[in-house]
Parts: sequence; C-alpha cells; structure tokens
Amino acid sequence: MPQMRSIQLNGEARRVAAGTLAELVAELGLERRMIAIELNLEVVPKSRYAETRLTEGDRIELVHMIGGG
Amino acid sequence: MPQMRSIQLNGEARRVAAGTLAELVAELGLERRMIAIELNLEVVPKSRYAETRLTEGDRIELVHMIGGG
Amino acid sequence: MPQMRSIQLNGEARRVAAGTLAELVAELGLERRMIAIELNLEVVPKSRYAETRLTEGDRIELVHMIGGG
Amino acid sequence: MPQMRSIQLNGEARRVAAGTLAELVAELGLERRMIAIELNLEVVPKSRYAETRLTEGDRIELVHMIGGG
Amino acid sequence: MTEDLLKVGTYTFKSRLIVGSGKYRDFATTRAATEAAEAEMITVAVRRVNITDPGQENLLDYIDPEKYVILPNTAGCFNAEDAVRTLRLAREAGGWDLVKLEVLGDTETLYPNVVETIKAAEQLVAEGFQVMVYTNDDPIVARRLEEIGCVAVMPLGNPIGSGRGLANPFNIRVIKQRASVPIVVDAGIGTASDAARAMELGADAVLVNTAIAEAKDECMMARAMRDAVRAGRQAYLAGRMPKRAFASASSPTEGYIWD
Amino acid sequence: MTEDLLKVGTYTFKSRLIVGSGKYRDFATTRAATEAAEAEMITVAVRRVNITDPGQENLLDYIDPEKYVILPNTAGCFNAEDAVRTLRLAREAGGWDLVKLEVLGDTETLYPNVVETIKAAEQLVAEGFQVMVYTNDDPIVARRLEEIGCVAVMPLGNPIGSGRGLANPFNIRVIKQRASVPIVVDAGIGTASDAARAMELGADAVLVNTAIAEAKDECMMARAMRDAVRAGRQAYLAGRMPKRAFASASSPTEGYIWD
Amino acid sequence: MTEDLLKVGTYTFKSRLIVGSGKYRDFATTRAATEAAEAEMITVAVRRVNITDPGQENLLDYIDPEKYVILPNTAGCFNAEDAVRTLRLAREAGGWDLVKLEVLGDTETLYPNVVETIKAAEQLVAEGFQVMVYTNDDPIVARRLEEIGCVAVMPLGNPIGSGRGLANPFNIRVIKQRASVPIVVDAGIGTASDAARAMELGADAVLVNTAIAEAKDECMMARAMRDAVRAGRQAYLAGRMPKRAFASASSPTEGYIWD
Amino acid sequence: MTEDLLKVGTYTFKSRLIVGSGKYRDFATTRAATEAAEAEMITVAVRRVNITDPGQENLLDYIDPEKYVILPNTAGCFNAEDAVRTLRLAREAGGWDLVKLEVLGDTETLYPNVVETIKAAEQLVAEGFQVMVYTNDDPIVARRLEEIGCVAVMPLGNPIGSGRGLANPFNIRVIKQRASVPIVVDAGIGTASDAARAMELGADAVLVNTAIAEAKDECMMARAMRDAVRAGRQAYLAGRMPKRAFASASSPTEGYIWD
Repeated sequence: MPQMRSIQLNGEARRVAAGTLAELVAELGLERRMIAIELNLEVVPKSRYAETRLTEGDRIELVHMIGGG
Repeated sequence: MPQMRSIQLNGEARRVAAGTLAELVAELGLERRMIAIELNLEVVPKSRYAETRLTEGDRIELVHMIGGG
Repeated sequence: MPQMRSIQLNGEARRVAAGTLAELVAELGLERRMIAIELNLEVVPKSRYAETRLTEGDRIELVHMIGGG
Repeated sequence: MPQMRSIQLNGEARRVAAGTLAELVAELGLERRMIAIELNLEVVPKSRYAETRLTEGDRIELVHMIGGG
Repeated sequence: MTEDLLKVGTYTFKSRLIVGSGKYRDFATTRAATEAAEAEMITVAVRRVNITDPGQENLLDYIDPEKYVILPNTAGCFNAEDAVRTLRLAREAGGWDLVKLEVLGDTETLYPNVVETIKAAEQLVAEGFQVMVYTNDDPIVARRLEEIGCVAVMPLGNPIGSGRGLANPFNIRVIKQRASVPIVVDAGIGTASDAARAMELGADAVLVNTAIAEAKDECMMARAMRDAVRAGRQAYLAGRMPKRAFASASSPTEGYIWD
Repeated sequence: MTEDLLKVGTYTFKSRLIVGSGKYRDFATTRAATEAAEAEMITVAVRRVNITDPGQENLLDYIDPEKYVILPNTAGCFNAEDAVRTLRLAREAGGWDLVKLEVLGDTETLYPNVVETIKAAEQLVAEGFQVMVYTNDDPIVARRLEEIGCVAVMPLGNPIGSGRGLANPFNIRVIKQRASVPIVVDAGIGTASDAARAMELGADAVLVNTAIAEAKDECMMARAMRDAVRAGRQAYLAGRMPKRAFASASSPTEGYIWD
Repeated sequence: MTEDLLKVGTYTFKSRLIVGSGKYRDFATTRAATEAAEAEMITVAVRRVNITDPGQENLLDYIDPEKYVILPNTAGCFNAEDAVRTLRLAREAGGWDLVKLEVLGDTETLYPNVVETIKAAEQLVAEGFQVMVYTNDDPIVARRLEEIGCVAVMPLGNPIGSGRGLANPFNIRVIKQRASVPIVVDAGIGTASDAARAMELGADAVLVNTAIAEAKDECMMARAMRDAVRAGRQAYLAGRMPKRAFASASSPTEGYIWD
Repeated sequence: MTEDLLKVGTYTFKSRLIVGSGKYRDFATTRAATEAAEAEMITVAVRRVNITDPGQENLLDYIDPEKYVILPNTAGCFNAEDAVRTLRLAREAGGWDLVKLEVLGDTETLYPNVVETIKAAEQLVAEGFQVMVYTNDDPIVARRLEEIGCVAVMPLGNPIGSGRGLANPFNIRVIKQRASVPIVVDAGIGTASDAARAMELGADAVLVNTAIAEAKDECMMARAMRDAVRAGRQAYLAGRMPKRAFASASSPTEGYIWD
C-alpha cells in the first residue's frame, strides 16, 4: 500500500498518497486543466511534475484562472 | 342681542356677530397684528375697516406674514 | 413688345417683362427648382403661377432651400 | 598684504582676500543678513564662521530667503 | 468695502446676503440666524391667519419690520392672478412695496412658469410695486423681465431647496453682463462656496434660506454665508488670476544651489 | 471661532490661510497683501545671494520673522538630495525647523515626484525637521507620508499656478478623512470660492500664492481669501444641508388664499 | 436594435441622429458626411434665391429629398410672424409639413425667445404643420410646447455652435421623464461623447451640425456621431450600473495564494 | 478604421475595448457579453483551485484562450512580492507573458500603491513579462513606469467599480501626450459616454468590467461600450471642433425674406 504524506495544499493540511506532483494532479483530476503549481514558493513547470517528488511538509499552491477585472 | 351673519372666512363657513370688518378684527383679537383683509376679492384698507359692513355671504380672506423663502 | 413692370423682387427693385408668376419663374430659369413664392405676403401655390398676374409694385419673395442647421 | 584665494562662490570662480568665513561675510557686507553657508557640501553654523578657514578651491554656497510659493 | 452698496429700486443695502424665513425649527432660531447672517432683507410668505387660534405667535414678533426690509413673496402661486392678489394683500398688511414675485410651474421642480411670471410682473409694475422676480436662468427671459420694469432679476441656480449649487454658471454670467438692474441668485445654494461662486460670477446678491435653516448649526452656517458672500464679492471686484492649463512656478526658477 | 485653532507640529495658528511670497510685483505689495490676508505663516524660497550686489533689498526686510512663521520651501528641487541640502541651509539661516518639502517631477506640471518626496521626507524627519509635504492627491501616498512622520500633508488641487481649483474633490475628502495630521490644500486655488470649497471638504488649511499675487487688486483678493477660508471652515463645521435631486419648498404649502 | 424605432409625428426613423446641412465647405462634403452619419433627416434653411445668379448649384442637387426627410428650419427668425411666413414658404416649396421651429432671442447666444416660440408653435400647429421645436432647457416650457401639440421638443444642450456639450443634464432628464413626445437634444454637442451622454439621459435623438461640419475630418466625425448615438441609446436601454462613492473589487477577494 | 491597430508589446489588436471577466452572474453571460463587446483581450484573476471540488466548471471552459488574449491580473495583491508570485504562476499555467499588474493600496479605494507597483514592475520586466500596469493618474508615475519598460500604462479614471467616469481628464490627457506606449484607461468607466470620453482624450484603449457585468442587460451594454469606444476613437482622430463661449449660427445669416 502507498505511503501517505502530510502536506500543506492551498493553505490546508492534507494527507496525500501521491508521491509526485504528477500523481497529485491526477489524484485531483486536474490533468486537463490550465493550472500552475508553486512548491515551497518556487513555481514548478508542468514538464517537471513527473520527476518532482513530494516530501513530508511540502507547501503547495495549486492555482487556476477565474473571473476577474 | 346682536344679529349673527354667515360669512366665508379663510375658506370656512362661520357665523359672526361682527357688523363691520373692524368688529370682526376685534372679535378675533387681531387689532395689533400686521394683517390684511380681502373682501369679495377686493383688498380693504385698514382705514376703511370701521365703515366696511359685513353682509350675509361675504367672502373674506384674512392673512398675515409667516416664515417663507 | 412686352410691357415691362416694376416689382420688388427679394427686396430689390426690378423691371420684368413677365406678366405672370409662371413667366417670371421661366424668365429666371427656375422652372425645375424647388422654390416657393410669396406675393404681397401671401404664399402662392405652384398650381396658380400661370394664372397669377404681376402688377406694378408687387412685392415678391422667391425662396429656396440652402444649407442650415 | 593679504594672500588671495581662489574659491567657487555660488557657482562662480572668485578670488577673495578673506581667510575665514567670517571675513568673507564681512567682505560681502552680509553680517546682518539672514544667510546660510554651505562649505564643500557641509552646512557651517554661524557660530563657527570665525574659526572656519578658507582654503584654495573651496566650494561655497551662500544663500538667503527670497519670495517663493 | 464700505462704499460698495447694493441698490434695489429705491432701497439701498450694505449686505448682499438676502435670507429667507422659512423652514426654521422655531422663530427664535430664525431671528438668531438672520442676525448672524447680518442680513438686511428677509423674505416672508403670505398665508391665512389661523382663525381657530388667531392669538398664536407670529414671525413678525421676532423679525422686526423696523429693523429689516420685509420682502413678501408669492411662494405657492401657480398663476399670475394668485400672485397679484397675494402681493396686494402683503402691501396692505405692512405697506411693503418691495416684493418677491415667484409664479411656479410645478411642485416637483418649483421652476418658474415664465409666461405667467411675465404676465404678473407687468400687472404688478403697473400697480406701482417694486418687483424682484424669481425666474429661470434664461438670459432672454431675464432681459424681458428687466424691460418690463422689475427692479431686480433673480435667476435660479438649481431647484429651490435642492442645495446643488449653480447648474449653469455661464447663464448667470450672461444674465449679469447684460443687466442694468441687480441680479440676485435665488435657489440652489447649498453651502458657502456656492454663494461665493455666485458672487464671483458677478451676481449682485444671493438669496439663501434652506442652506441656513437646514444646517446642523444654523447660526454658524449663517456666518459662513455672510463671509462667503463678502469673499465672492471681493474676489469679483479684485479681478481673479487667469486660468492656465499648465503650471506656473510660484518661486523663481534660477539661483538654485545646484546650478 | 476663537477656539478653532490649527495645530501643525509644535506650532499653533488662528489663521487657516497660509500664503506664499512669490510672484509679487514688489516687496511692499507682498507685505500689504500678507497683512490683508491676516496670514500667520508664509512660504519663502532659498536661493543664492547675488554676490555681485549683495546689498540689495531682501524679502525679510518686509516680512518680519518675529511676526510671521517663515516656511522655507524647496521649490525647484527635482530630487531628494537637493531638497535636503536646501532645507538644511534654511534651518541654519533662520533657525526654522518647520519646512515645506516639495520635490518636483517636471517643469510643465510641477507635479511632485512622490518617490523622491518620500525619500526626502524620511531623511528630513530623521534630522528633526517638522515637515509639511507637498504631494499629489493620492490618498495612499498621503498616508505613507503621514506614517513617515510629516506634520502636515499638502495635496495639490491642480497644477501650481494654474488657478483651476480642485480637480478631484473626492480624493481631497478621502485624504482628510483618513488623516490624523492637518491636510493643507496646496496649489490650484484660483479664486475665493476654490478656497471655500477646499475648506468645506475638510481641509485644515489652504496655501495660496498666485491667486493673490496675480489678482488685479492683490490686497482685495487677499481679504477675499481670508473671508473665503473662514466661510468654508464654518460651513464645514456647521454641517451642510443634504443635496436633493428635486425641489423642496421654502414656504409652507398650505394656508393659501385660493385653497 | 432593429425594432427600436423613432416616431416623430407621422414619420418613423431607424436613425436617431439628425444632421444639419449648414457650415460645410461644399455640397459634396455635406452629402458625404450625411451619408457617413447614416442620418435619415436633415435640416435646411429657407433663403431668398440669388436673383443675380439664379442658376447656381443648390443643396437639393446633392441631398435628395426622395432619400432624406427634409426638415426646414426658421434659423434667423426673431419673432413668430417671420417664423410662420418662412415655414409656409418651405411647405409650398417641397410639400414638407415636418418642420423645425426656432425663434431666436438674440444673436450672441442664439437662445430661443420662448414667448415668441410658443406663439409661433400655436399658429403652426393650427395650420397643420408637424412642429419640432427648439427651446431652452426649461421643463415647464417644454411641457407647454408639448401641450400645444408640437410633435417633438428640442431642448438645447448649450448655445448653437458652441460645442460645449450639455450644460444642464438634470433638466434634459426631467424634460424627458415628463414628455410623451420625442425629446431631441439640439445645440451644444461638440464631440461624440456629448451625443452619447445626451442619449444616455434618455433623449430620443440628437441633432448635430457644427460638430460634424467643423471637424477636421467631417466624415470620420459623422461616423463617430453615428456610433456615439447608438452607444448612448444602447447604454440607456441596457440600464447602467449604479455609481458608487468607493471601490468595488472586480475580482474575488478570497482564494489568494498568500492567505 | 481597418488600419487603426492597437499594438501592445508584441501583440496587435483591432479592438480597443479590453474587458474583464469578473462579477458576472454566470460563465455563459461572461462569454456572451465578451463576444458582444467584440473584445480580443480579457482579464482573469489567479486563485487557488478549490481542492474540495476540483472538478467544478472553470472560466476557461467558456472563454477560449485560443480565441482571446488572456490577461492575468494581480487583483488583491497589496505588495510587490505577492504580485510577482501570482504572475509567475499565471505564466506557467497558460504560458501568458502579457499581464496586468496591479498592486493595491487599500481595500476601500482600491487605488494602487505606486511605490510597490514600481518595485513589482521592475522585477517583472526583468523576468521577461510584458507588463500592462494599473496606476493612479499621476503623469510623473506614469512616465516612470514607462521608463521601467512596461508595455502599457493603465491610469485609473476613478475607483475600480465606482462607475463615476473620469475624475481628472486633464491628467489622462497629459499622461497620453507624453507616452510612447499605449495608455489604457482602467477603472471608473460606468457607462458608454465615459468610454467615449476616455478615447477622445487620446486613450489608446479602455478596460471595462463592472459597467458591463452590472448592467441590467449585460450584452446590450457590451455593444454600447463597443460602439462608444469606436465613437470616441474616431472623434479623437477626426479632430473635434473648437469650443466657443458663445453661439455660432449653423445657418447663413443673410438672405432672409424680411431683410
């Protein structure tokens, strides 16, 4: 069984099974969304989601575009 | 006893004992007020109040000054 | 030879050979223009130009449309 | 005879006999004026005019108050 | 400014602030504010005496006709005839011949009905009244009223009691430039700067009522209006600076220590 | 109004009209107009003494520093360093610690360079000056200048010397509502009603120079400004009537003779 | 917007931009600009034929009366009689019964003489004309003209040819709110935004002449006016947002990455 | 007008109306109004995905990034750091390098904090962003932002969402006259005539959000804005008539029948 990690996701504590950002995105069903991810204050390019491993306590911001003026 | 007359005073029917405008003004206690009287659409000078007799059905307007812009 | 008449045309004294308004309009070459005529302060309908005789001293206003706001 | 010095006074080259700021102010007849002096970019208090010696090439700004909004 | 007097018909005034006596919470405040304004002329309305209680207090117990020029108005009249009847009564009541004519066009805007106003003005002038006339801000109508013989023309700045200031300063200025009788801006003044502005346009006086009577502190606003009228009048006489699109330095642009 | 005092830093004033000393045709007129304005504070510029003629007459021979609070300005400075140097000299010259900081952005608008102004303000406050600071009408910048420790914030109404009044009354009002130091409307006032309007918005004082110095009659305009500032201040304190879209009768709407 | 038609008397129009034909440098430009404006109604003046050269080109050689509704005006008339005579001639000339009545009060402001205007309107309506009437911005006069039977009331925004826009938007709005005939803002429009503003106030149409004829590029300005009238009309019909003293965020105020 | 293109950085647009995507009742209306406006550029905000419901509909399901230039903004950022972080994420999300920077000063006015805005602009330009920057109407600040390398400067007309139009047209004009990058009037536009006015002042484009999203009929107001921007642009290019204090007759002043 997969090991679970505790991370900060969009400001909330969360336990996730995902080992990489790619798995996290999949876990959330956001593969086809125009999103961006900031990992510990650094933006991570999509191209590196697969190789970017999650570790205990990571602080992740996962954003998208909404209506705004 | 005095004969009473029915007149229109400031738009209201009224029975008065006064036989002249002077008596009417006295009856109302307005001798020392800055007033003016219109009798049947004609202004009556104060100097003629004493000689101006009231007759049944007279239409009288009795006015004074109030606050206005 | 035609008898000449002195008339006031648009504010100016003028001697004309025309005996009728129709002849006057022709004399001025205005047959095809959108004009109107006032004869001695009365507007004359086009339909009556032919029958309307000019007499000495007539005052005629002959107008058209120009640019205006 | 006094030794003359070349200084920059209010942006202009000038030779002066004065050996101190006090002497310079006197030489200009400004003793009783509300003025201020900047010597080589440093403001010099009036109390130190007497002891402040002028040396060749000093840059002096000597100002007063004028009409202004 | 002692020599800068306001002449209206046969009357002469030092003050260029005319006040109204309406809308005050009580007569004592009316008197106090009128004194604070240092006004010399005050408008009053003509109404029926309350016959059921003829003895009740009266405005003129507080505003002394010996001390102030009383200016009876025709507020509430919507036709010439009512206005003329009203002012005949006012003249009989106090012998006042200087009057404020206003013939209204509707209750929502209280704008004048200029056709009826002209008719009433002609009648009143013929009867020897000295007519100060409330009108709109149309210079053509203003001139007509002057030609009729009105002793003062009183264009509105904005609706009576609106306090929105001067809607069309250009018209007020044009009316003034063509007038040979005093121009009094009547209606619309809401605060001191409005009064000052009216005077700067050349108005000979302003009439203020609601702006004082409805201020939180009536007497302080009355003083504010007094000072504003003086300020605007002096600014008009002093001749203001030209307006410039861009800036003009207030301090010399040379002699800097860093030049 | 005797108790309505203006406190700026450690100074207290009865007058809320600050005048400038620039642009007058001569010093005698500067003095006469300043007296007519009943001002207590007057701005001056710092410039090089004319070495070729050091004896010529000086402004302070006419404006007595014992009688007026002298407010040295930094007119003409386009960066923080020049402004700081200028005011250090001014403080040495007359011991004046209350100063008017203005760091300009260009010569056409004479609008401030707010970035350099902030820098200079920080330095001057650190050196113990009491800084009154000229700025644009941006409430965010105004608050920053107050946080730095300026003793008064002086937003512009319009370009210096333009005489166009207040371009953005809303911003002046917002600046005032948030400020705990005095707000002085500086620049743009062209006539008395502009000054009254600024005070009605809540300004604690106004600074006027060109409007007086360029009036045809300087002393009369100075009195006009004096009265206008008092008028606007009183109107502000009195609490003005509400504005209404439509009319509100000044006279009772009953008791008519034709009812 | 295809269903949003303008009905004036017995006429119906798609366009809400009425143009004048005066002041153009030549007839070709008049035609080109009128086409660019996509106008359907154009005003013309009535003048004496030049008898010394009766054959010279005529406006109607360029503006086809079959294609445009010709609106004869009474420009230059200063009394009712001249205006009536002028329009009787116009009706005879082209059979036009829809006319623009303007009786002027003076040559400097070209403001209407409302008393003479009312007199002329009564006569013309009695003679069967469909009268569109130029007037001032007084709602009381406007209503009177409607009561007389005018098919459209045309209040001025500002003096004819001044290009200063709308002096008193409040009055235009009031006139519209009370009218049951079309309100056409006539005079004062100087640029596109003025026309849009007039339409936003509820005007049913605008009449523009000088602003197009005196633009550097007449046809481009004509298109600008065409678009501005459509813009203002749609904005009026769409129902604008409320005005707010302070700000209202256009973007959600939660979900920030730094919360 | 086909050749009159708007160039912002490396982008070129036919439309000069930029729209926002905030405040709409639903995404369908956002799309419909954006199409009605014929806009080519639309602003969006960057916010956290709702993790508890990541599958919910998204704006970009309705606004196709292939069809519109997406302009990510930093709405809600009160310091440079947050703004930079936000736009780095936006660029990663959609590859968008054209961005709208706004660093706010407070929540009540939503006015910019120009000091933080300058700091953020320097950082973003250094990182290769094409920065369109929201600022106040201070020409000195506007020039500084252009010098930093911003591709467009976006001065406010009035507070965001206030709908009060242009508070200081003079400043907008000055900013434009000195700029070599496009000037976009952002914030304050409440109705069509406001947009036309902004364009007439010389603005290269306007950004509108609340005025469309809060109109009763969003799509009709979107069309009104589209037409108003075209009208104002054409009026600006056409060269307007001069303003005159007095009137200028539109019809010849000779040839009258009563001469």
